[in-house]
Amino acid sequence: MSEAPPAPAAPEITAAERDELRRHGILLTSLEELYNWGRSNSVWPLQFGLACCAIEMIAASMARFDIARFGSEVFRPSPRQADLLIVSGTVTKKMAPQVVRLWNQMPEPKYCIAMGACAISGGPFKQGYNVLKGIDRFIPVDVYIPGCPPRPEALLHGLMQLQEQIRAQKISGPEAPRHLRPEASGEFPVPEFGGSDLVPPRNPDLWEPPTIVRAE
Amino acid sequence: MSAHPANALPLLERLPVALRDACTSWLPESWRWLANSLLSIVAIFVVFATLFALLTLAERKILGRVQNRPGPNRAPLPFLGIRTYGLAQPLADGIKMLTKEDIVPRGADRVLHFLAPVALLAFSILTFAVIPYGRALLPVELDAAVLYFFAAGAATELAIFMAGWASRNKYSLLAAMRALAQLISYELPLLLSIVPVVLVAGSLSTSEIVEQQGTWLFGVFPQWHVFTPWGFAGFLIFFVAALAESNRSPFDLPEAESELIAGHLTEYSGFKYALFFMAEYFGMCALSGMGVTLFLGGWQAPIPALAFIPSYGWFAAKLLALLFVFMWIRATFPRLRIDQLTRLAWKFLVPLALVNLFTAAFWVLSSGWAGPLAFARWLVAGTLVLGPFLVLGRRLSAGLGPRTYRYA
Amino acid sequence: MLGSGLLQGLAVTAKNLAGSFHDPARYVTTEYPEQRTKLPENYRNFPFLVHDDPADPNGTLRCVACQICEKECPPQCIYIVMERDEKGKALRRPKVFDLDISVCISCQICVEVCPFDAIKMDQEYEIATRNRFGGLLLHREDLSKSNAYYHQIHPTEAAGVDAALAEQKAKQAAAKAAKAAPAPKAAATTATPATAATAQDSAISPAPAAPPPASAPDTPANPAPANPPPDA
Amino acid sequence: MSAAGELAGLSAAPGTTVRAVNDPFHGDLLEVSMGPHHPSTHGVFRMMVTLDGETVVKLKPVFGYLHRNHEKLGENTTYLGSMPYTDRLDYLNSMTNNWAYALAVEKLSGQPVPERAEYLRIILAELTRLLNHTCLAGFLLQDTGCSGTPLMYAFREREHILDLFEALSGSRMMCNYQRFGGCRVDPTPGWLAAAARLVDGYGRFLDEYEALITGNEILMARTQGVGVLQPDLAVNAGATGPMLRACGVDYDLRKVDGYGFYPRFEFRVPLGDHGDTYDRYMIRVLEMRESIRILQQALRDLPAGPIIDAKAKNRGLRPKAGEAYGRIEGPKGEIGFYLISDGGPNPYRYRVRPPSFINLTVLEDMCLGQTVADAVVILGSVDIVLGEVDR
Amino acid sequence: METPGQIRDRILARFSGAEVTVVTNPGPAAQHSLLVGAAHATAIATFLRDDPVLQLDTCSNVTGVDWPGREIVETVRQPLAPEEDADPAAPPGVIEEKIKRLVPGSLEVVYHLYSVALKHGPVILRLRTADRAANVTLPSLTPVWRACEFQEREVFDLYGVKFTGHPDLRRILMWDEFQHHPMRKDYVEPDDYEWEPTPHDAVLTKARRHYPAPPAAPEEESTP
Repeated sequence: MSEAPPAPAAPEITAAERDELRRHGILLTSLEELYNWGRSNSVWPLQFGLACCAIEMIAASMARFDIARFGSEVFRPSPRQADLLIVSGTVTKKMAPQVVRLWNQMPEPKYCIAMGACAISGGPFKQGYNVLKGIDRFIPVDVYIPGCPPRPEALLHGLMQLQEQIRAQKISGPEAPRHLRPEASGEFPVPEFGGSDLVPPRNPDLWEPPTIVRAE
Repeated sequence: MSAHPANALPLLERLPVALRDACTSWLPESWRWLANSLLSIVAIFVVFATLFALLTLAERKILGRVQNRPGPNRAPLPFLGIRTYGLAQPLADGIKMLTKEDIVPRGADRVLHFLAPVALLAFSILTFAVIPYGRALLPVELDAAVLYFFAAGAATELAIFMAGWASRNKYSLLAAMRALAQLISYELPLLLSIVPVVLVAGSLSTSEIVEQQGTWLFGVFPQWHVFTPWGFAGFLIFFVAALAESNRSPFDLPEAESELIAGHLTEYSGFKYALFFMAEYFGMCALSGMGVTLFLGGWQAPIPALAFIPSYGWFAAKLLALLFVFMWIRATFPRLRIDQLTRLAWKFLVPLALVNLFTAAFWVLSSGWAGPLAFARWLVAGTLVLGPFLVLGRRLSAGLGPRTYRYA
Repeated sequence: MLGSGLLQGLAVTAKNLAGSFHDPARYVTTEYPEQRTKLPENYRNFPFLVHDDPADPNGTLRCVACQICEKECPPQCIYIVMERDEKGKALRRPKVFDLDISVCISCQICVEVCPFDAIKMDQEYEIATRNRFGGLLLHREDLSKSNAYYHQIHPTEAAGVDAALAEQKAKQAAAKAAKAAPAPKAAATTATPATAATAQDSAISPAPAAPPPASAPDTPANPAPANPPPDA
Repeated sequence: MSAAGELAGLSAAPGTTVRAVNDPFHGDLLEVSMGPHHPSTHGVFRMMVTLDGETVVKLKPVFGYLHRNHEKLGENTTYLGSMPYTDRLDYLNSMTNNWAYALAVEKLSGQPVPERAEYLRIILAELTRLLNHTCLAGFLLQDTGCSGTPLMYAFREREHILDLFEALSGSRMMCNYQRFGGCRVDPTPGWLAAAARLVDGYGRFLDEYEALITGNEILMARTQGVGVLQPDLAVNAGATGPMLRACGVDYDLRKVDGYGFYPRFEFRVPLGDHGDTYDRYMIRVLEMRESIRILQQALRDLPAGPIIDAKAKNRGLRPKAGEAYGRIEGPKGEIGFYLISDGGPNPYRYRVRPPSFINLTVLEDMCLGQTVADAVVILGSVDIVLGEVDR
Repeated sequence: METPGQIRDRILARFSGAEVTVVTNPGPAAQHSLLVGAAHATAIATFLRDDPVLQLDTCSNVTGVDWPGREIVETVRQPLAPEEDADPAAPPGVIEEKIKRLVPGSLEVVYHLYSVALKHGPVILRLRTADRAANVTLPSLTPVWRACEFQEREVFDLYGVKFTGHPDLRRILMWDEFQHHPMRKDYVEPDDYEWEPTPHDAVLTKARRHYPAPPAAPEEESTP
């Protein structure tokens, strides 16, 4: 498949061929748009609540906020039918392997929203011995929604950001999303319980501690 | 298609058949029947697939409205970006489902895992063959159409069992067992509830049954079967059993979300899951269609004055009304437990259906009664229906009831 | 009779189905983002720093980098470094004021304990981001917002704060004039007539809001009596 | 039904012997792990269920999937700093958690509370009770298989209460409202009027809700006689709150301890006679109606005055060495805080007595002999919130 | 309800040789408690439950408390040995002595008992282990009050108190492979603060360990 916008014509390409390429490109672009349109308007979350934020997630699906308007009220209880993992609450170390397992069980294309302080960084509980300091140590997160808990509107806002992100995706080329690149796996190693921490405590391929940049 | 004298019908009524004939008229006579059949199949599939798409949307919208919210309404039309009250939602869901990764769990029976949704869909489509959609619209004229319908319909539960078994998941397995229990329990009342219709109509042919309901008392009241005591009872039993057969709330035990995750669907993703979903709606449509045919006068208009509206219009209206009730019930009721489900079938619906058989027999016997005797006929038949209902209902709900509470 | 309860339930759902088309009490959806619920004045979501002069947002921060909020913050999400001049003399303003909103729980304790009315609660909630580290660590520049903004989101509370500050300033001036004992320490305890009175009405009561009580002292960290501090 | 009763003996549950999982004579038992990801475990609770067909023969709860070290953090935080953390214990009911914690600290430090604050605490606690029981009714019905409708109606009303909380405290769920010696924000007349309107309209909502579901035959079939809990076992196992009262045991801390100003209010304590799931549901509905009465009285009689004691110290509180156990009747049962002070700024020991955790002690006793579908509903009727169970 | 002292006296009258002391609570709450020796704990608990006057039929709350060993300076008053010819009526002489003493640590379990039937309480029982390392065994009160079942498991999990007679003593909150008892005061939590955007001293120190040579911090632009 070619790139969506036709590459600058090399001299040996004739006009007819270029037309052909462009048509191809238009077709591809339309396909891409349709594909992205379909995915972005039918994001089914996994029915998976962890803690306080789960209540606001439920509230977002309730009448006042009605996540159904975005086509996302189909909270599927089985990860096999879900597109979106909303990590809604504190991920404890005891729970982390299950969350990664759930993520692995979801079919591609799949997305992850870290909802609330706990899911992003451990939040107020980050100093706890059993609290994972951010789910992005084990699975890739698409959108972070800060708040403790974020308002239901904030979740909707995050969902809209995710939709925008999906709409901007290319179905070919180097910046294609993970699920369209054959070399990228949607399966992530599940940590194991160790004597005093998870083993490993993070997925080194996915998360590197950033450098501390701090003026004293 | 049925052997109606096509030319006697008004144009609107003939239109679908005429269109089909126009499409195939250039073919040699010997090929034409095949082409006609294929066209009918395609037409039915297209119509019901569209209906399925709209029904999923309608269900989400109705659930939404019942729950004081709008339901899906934002998905814009592709390329245009115009919002159309969520009409594009099923399309988006379809595209997503089609492009979703298909996962077969390690250790699952790959063949069965694949076959289950296909078989389910195939069986549910088969049932569409014998439903008269209009005066001139009956895909296959069968003498034993009713028997055929229920034979094909019963096979769907087998597919659910296949799915549950092949998934190698404990929840799916539990769902499979539930599905079988449900199948065995509800096939009986379902069949028994339609025997009175067959008894009264004296035919197993669906078109014949509909034809017979095409009279009006005093030219106003339609003589549909549901407007007789036995027909009313039969319809209710049929409807309850149909809810159970199509695994709809409050009988959605195999899929019971709050207990078994997604039951037999737990391990299905992507397009296979969509097929299951489709088959569920097809089953619901088929059973509603049969209910309309047997009890609600099929494609007959409710009053003769409205007969100018084409018969398939009436059929569609009645079908949609029944489907609405399916959704309305889903929006309201909690789910039964498996033992209560079977008890409801064996201790309540089956005896009622049997008694209803006698009521129908009495109705046939007393068909000549007129004048005050006609009143007596209604009274007797009504008692025959209501009495057992009250007695059995009381026994069924023994020990249950509202309670009073004391205060400290 | 068996089934009466079922029919009753169906009637209720039917009533709601029909009601959703004409009865506002049975159609409660706020169609975010086109429509928004009006946030009550008291609503709080993440702190910000108040500055007095929009022309110089970082120079006129009220914050004096006393680090009380940093110490009291339950989840420890504030990090302050005081600015010092070449000689190491404290300049009483923050060189670094970092607030990690990926940790912050909007508990408002920093606001309660701040003696200088320098940190207040924001109402912004649309801050979902793809940038975990860059987007969620707010620096002094991001946090600094004008007093006018503060007035806009918490009008009643802000008016009270302004009055208290003006009073304090007047008192300081008077004290200076009289060359009395140094006032700032005492002034620090002047109550914030904090969370506003009418604040709660706006969102919930369609009825005309009651006039705000003269003052509503309720900062527990500093439970000032209803009347102004004695040294005022 | 009777099976659970027979098995409910004191010695029965922990070590109940069951058939081997692989049994050549009777067929195999099915071991199902429900949770921590399961739609009906109310979060990340997990039940190891052994099934004989659909019947539960063994059920072992597994905890800790939301163990976020609340108590350890409480020992490393100041007394005031723990207040927002209590919001996140039972995250549906932050107001009552706040109150229980404030009460414990006030006991520890001998801090009096002004009258208006006590009234406000009662108003907010009863609003919280309405909120919690409404949500529970919704979740319980969701567990019985309703397609969201009762839950939606419940949350519709919950939103109205949350609006009040938000207008008063600034946050929908994490109110952080109570302080040692009083409350944080004084409600305005407008807020009080809005609360009164809500309270007056709440009875109508309850009527409609009950019409929707209480008389529903399916619900009765699903809940009556299901998950019976014997009163003596309930008392011995420390069950509290509506769960205990559904067994017919008259024990409501609002009456027993008479904390706050509850003795000034006229209300009744509904009691169940069967101790089954239906009773647990109905007791909550009836309690809501009593809460409405309390609220009406409290809103009518709310005295003027300060909302926090003039001498109250919150920041930098260092109570004298000692210990105190303070408890209140939370919506889920007895929520208590046990604090040991060594005179420092942080509690030496900070312990939460979580009602829903202890109420789960009898879960297995209630579920044995029932079907797997019942186990889900019984769990729903216990009314757990994992933030509190695992802390 | 009886005072803790009265209860102690009745217990001592009933069980000879039992160790029961009243632990006074100096705080304003004045909830005094009974420190019970492990040997008779189960019998005493059963007595408290079944005694018609007390009827402490429910155990509301079970708490573990860690008292690490610490050095205290205490004043010991010792009566002088009375001299032979002293006036017997005179108060005996006392010598005061300040001694440094290492108080061995112990793990304590606190039970809050209430009576649902008689609506009174709390009676607070305390049980102490001999030390914090080897002798951490206490009798379980779960056979007396089922309410203790999960709470004692929790104390076992977080404090490491081993309850004999508990029907199902496993870890409850942490995973089974976990090796520590995290609520103990000397527990060192795993070092997993690799990077914190707003580090505090302790956290920052930890984080530094991951960066032996932290990158030179760029100077923040100073405010004009």
